[in-house]
Amino acid sequence: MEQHLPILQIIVPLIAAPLCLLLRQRTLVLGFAICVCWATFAMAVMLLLRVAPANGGDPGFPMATVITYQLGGWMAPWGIEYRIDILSVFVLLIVSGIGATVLTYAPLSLSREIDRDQHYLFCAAYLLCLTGLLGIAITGDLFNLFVFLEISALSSYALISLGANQSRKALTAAFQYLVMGTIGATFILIGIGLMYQMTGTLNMTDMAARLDTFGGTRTVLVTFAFLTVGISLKMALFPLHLWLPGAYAYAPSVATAFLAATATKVSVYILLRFIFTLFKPQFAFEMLNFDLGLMALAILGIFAASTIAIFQTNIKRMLAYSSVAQIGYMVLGISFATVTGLTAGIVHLLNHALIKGGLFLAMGCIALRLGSVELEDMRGIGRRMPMTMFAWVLGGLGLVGVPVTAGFISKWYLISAALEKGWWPVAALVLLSSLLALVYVWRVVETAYFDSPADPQLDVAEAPLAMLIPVYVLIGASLFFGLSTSLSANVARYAAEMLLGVTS
Amino acid sequence: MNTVLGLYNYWIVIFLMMTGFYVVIAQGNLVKKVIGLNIFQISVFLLYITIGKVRGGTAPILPEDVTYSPDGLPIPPQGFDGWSNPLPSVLILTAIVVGVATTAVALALIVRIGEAYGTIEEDEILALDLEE
Amino acid sequence: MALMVDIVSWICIVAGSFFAVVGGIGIVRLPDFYTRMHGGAITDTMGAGLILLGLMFQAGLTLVTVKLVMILIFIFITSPTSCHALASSASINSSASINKDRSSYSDRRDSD
Amino acid sequence: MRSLWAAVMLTGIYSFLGASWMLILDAPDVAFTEAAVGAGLSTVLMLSTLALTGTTMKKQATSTLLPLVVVSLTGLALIYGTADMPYFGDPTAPAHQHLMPEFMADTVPSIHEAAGHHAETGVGVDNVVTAVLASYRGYDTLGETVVILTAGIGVLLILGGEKRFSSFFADLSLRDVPSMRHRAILRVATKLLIPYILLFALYVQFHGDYGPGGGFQAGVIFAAALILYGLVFGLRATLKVAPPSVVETLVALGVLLYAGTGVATMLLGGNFLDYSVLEHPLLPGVLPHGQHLGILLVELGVGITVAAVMITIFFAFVGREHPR
Repeated sequence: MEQHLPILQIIVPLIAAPLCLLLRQRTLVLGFAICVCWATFAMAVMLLLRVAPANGGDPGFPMATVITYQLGGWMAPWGIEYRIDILSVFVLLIVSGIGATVLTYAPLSLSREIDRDQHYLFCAAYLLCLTGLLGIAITGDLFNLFVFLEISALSSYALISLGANQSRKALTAAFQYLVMGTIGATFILIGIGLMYQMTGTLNMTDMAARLDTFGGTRTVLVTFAFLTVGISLKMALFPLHLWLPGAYAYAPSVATAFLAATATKVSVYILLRFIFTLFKPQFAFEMLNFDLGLMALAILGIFAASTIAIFQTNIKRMLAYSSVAQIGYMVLGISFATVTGLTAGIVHLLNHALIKGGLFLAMGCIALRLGSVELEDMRGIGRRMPMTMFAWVLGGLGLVGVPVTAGFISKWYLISAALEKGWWPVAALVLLSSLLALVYVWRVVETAYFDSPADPQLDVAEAPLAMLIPVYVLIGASLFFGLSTSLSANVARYAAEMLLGVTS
Repeated sequence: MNTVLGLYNYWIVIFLMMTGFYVVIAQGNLVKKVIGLNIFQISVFLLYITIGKVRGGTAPILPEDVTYSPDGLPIPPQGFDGWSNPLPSVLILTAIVVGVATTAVALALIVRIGEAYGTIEEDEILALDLEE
Repeated sequence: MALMVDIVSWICIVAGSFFAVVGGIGIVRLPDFYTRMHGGAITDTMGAGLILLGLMFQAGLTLVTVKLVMILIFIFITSPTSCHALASSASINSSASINKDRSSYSDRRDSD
Repeated sequence: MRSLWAAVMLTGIYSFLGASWMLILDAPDVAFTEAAVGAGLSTVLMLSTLALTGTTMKKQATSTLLPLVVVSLTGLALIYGTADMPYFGDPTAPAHQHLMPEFMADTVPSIHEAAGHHAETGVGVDNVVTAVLASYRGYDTLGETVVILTAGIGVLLILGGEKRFSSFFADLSLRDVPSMRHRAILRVATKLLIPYILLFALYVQFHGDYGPGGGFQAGVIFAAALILYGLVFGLRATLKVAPPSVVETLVALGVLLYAGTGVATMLLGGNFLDYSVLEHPLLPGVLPHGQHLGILLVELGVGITVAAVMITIFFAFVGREHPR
């Protein structure tokens, strides 16, 4: 069975989703779904062990291991091929790990926010979303990527709309996301069609090879534009981020934590694949000066979104804007097009997923006890829910990038990449933007610890242990990766070297 | 002139696509937006099918008594020079399904929005949201 | 003989197309809902019927003709039924809209 | 255009014309699907939405300049991109030279050959579109089925499932009775038609190997028959024919049949969805084997899921009707 590991990674959650519909009984479905998620994570770990170099930490080891799997038994490029390299497996690990942790946390939060008789449907949609995201990361076929992108997108529209029990704004947010997401997907579809027309294939590796011979410059240029614009819409790159704050602010806590930590990361992964696997960096960066545009957008996005975040009163919305800013950091790392820069971008995928996932889960605890995520309702919460708020503060420090946290590692690589290229203003801007993050994190800390509670009579208890443990798993992991970089940063470095075709 | 004759079909399709795209981003009525998305997507389907057409070709469905040429390719029926490409058809079959799935979810959302806000005009919804 | 069949079939097809166009014009130009339905019905019966008949002559006695006959039968069932459904629901629900149509028709006449 | 009814109907007509165009461009399968889905199902869904939300829109007040600029730029970019394209219908275009010959000649290499094993090559299905859809790119079609499943689950989550029906029944009897008198002709005609629609659905389902058709189109037609029944005979009668819990089970079973076929091929020693390992000793020459059997099974899975999801969505929309 071991040679089937790549496909099992996808079809286990895929088959589990319809099974949820058959089981229907709430506790049964929740337990089943949680088990499936952890099994998925275990498979991702096994895949990592097969792809990662035998001698682990040694950075000099060439990364040659790529697992392929021919679906239907047909050889690529005729059939669909799964192609797992170090970058895919890194994303698989992030998505399945976050997915499993968040769902473990979910039952209590769900009972408060969603009708009980919809829980089995929620689990099915959650598993489908997980399937879609994993399927994107693992496939080597461009159209297959589109199909799984749509699976994850459709299920996330449904998940977000479930916030309607709290606020009707969730419905409009979901609709706006749907319209923008579908425009993005249609742009990608146009891009895929033009790519197929120029190369006659859909397999990404084959496509990249044939682009050299068949690439009519103007058509390929437009194709590149459509693919990047489409995926930028999906990953909420500034200024195409308009759907994100509403969607994350009003979705149920569990859905927000899962989507914020994974969906945009997978989109960044797709962007990496487009730029580096499909088109080769020489085309994107040298011919088009694409890097400068990308860098400008990234820096603008970081500052604009961080500034808007400072003025938010809804903390989930504030964190959503912070997510837009963090996407900026990842894209900034990509735009350097050097090994260090890419390492920064890729390692930030993991670090930000852990930090944001942890923060949104902590917000879910607060929503469970307070019934609100408004800043003014959170006055004095630090003394009433000390464990939850402590986790929040640790996560917030990660966002700022304080040493010892994972956020520091990302920024360290980012700044050294900038200095490597001699672009010290960029490095200075990155440092400056951290101050903005400090401001919005501090606002919450100040309110939570130094203000007196709005209503002293209101009895607010600490969040239950079943929810605190997943919060601390994610926050703890982010601290762990802040201290020990052998797993995160080294894997990211291998991935960066592979994408740039550098063998160290 | 050659260029115009060779590419006019693409241009028509592009015009249709942009009509749909315009309806999506310019219209304030949510149902109209979904209609725009539909037109946009159908036109993209047409783009794919246009790509798949081969001049003088016929649909890639082999007749029962098909014969093969020496290089293994099936010989098209009388009056045709070749076969049109089956792959775009396959991709578009999948894309049509994706499109209708999106439409269904979008319309379901519109129904809920209509119930919650009493309107499906974007600017009125925005005004109601700001009042809160 | 073959020429005769060809001529008859093309006469049918052309006549059918003519009625389809007439029906289309009727839908646009006739004054109110019920008369417009008459235009639609022409397309369905004379238009589609004659075209199908012409195609049958083209196909000769083959499986295709059997299919065309089936299409014809189904059109003869569905077309009157849908017309009936339209007319009855119009007479039940929306007498207002018919009046409105009438008034707009008289407006148009006045302005002509 | 102020009337949304008219806009929806025109969209349906556009979709139908698009389908005709596709037919001319040698894509009968796609045209068939587009006509059934775009012109049929989408229109029905949009009309039922309009019935719930109102049929007129107000005059557009916002500025249209920015959208116009965006759209023009996008369109110009695309037209610029056509400059290096192969001409329309050019048989020497890379798309028709690279993978297509092997698809047409049915000589796509499989891993069995690559491993040196002797194996029957090819799919052996006359409709090459079906061969590519269900076998060469069968995994995409599994994804497509899952998309449909996702849409069904999404609509159930958004509009609420069968629980809504219990409250709905209270005033249902009131609404059904007066309209029945006027529906005598409709009911007779519907009863006459439905068996043929179902027969046609089955034909399309199992004839996909030889001509245009397949599970997706068949599922839509099947659902259309039931929706017609629901429109004419009322929701209560339809719920008796197809109880929502049964339909929901079928939604899951269709996907499971598809994915289960893949798992079966894995257990029999092939890769996921490698139908060539599906051999069995029963009735050789009568029951299909290998690729044929696999395609039959997965198309059936697609058909079941599509029909069940469409019916679920229809129920969800109709069950939502305002009691005004």
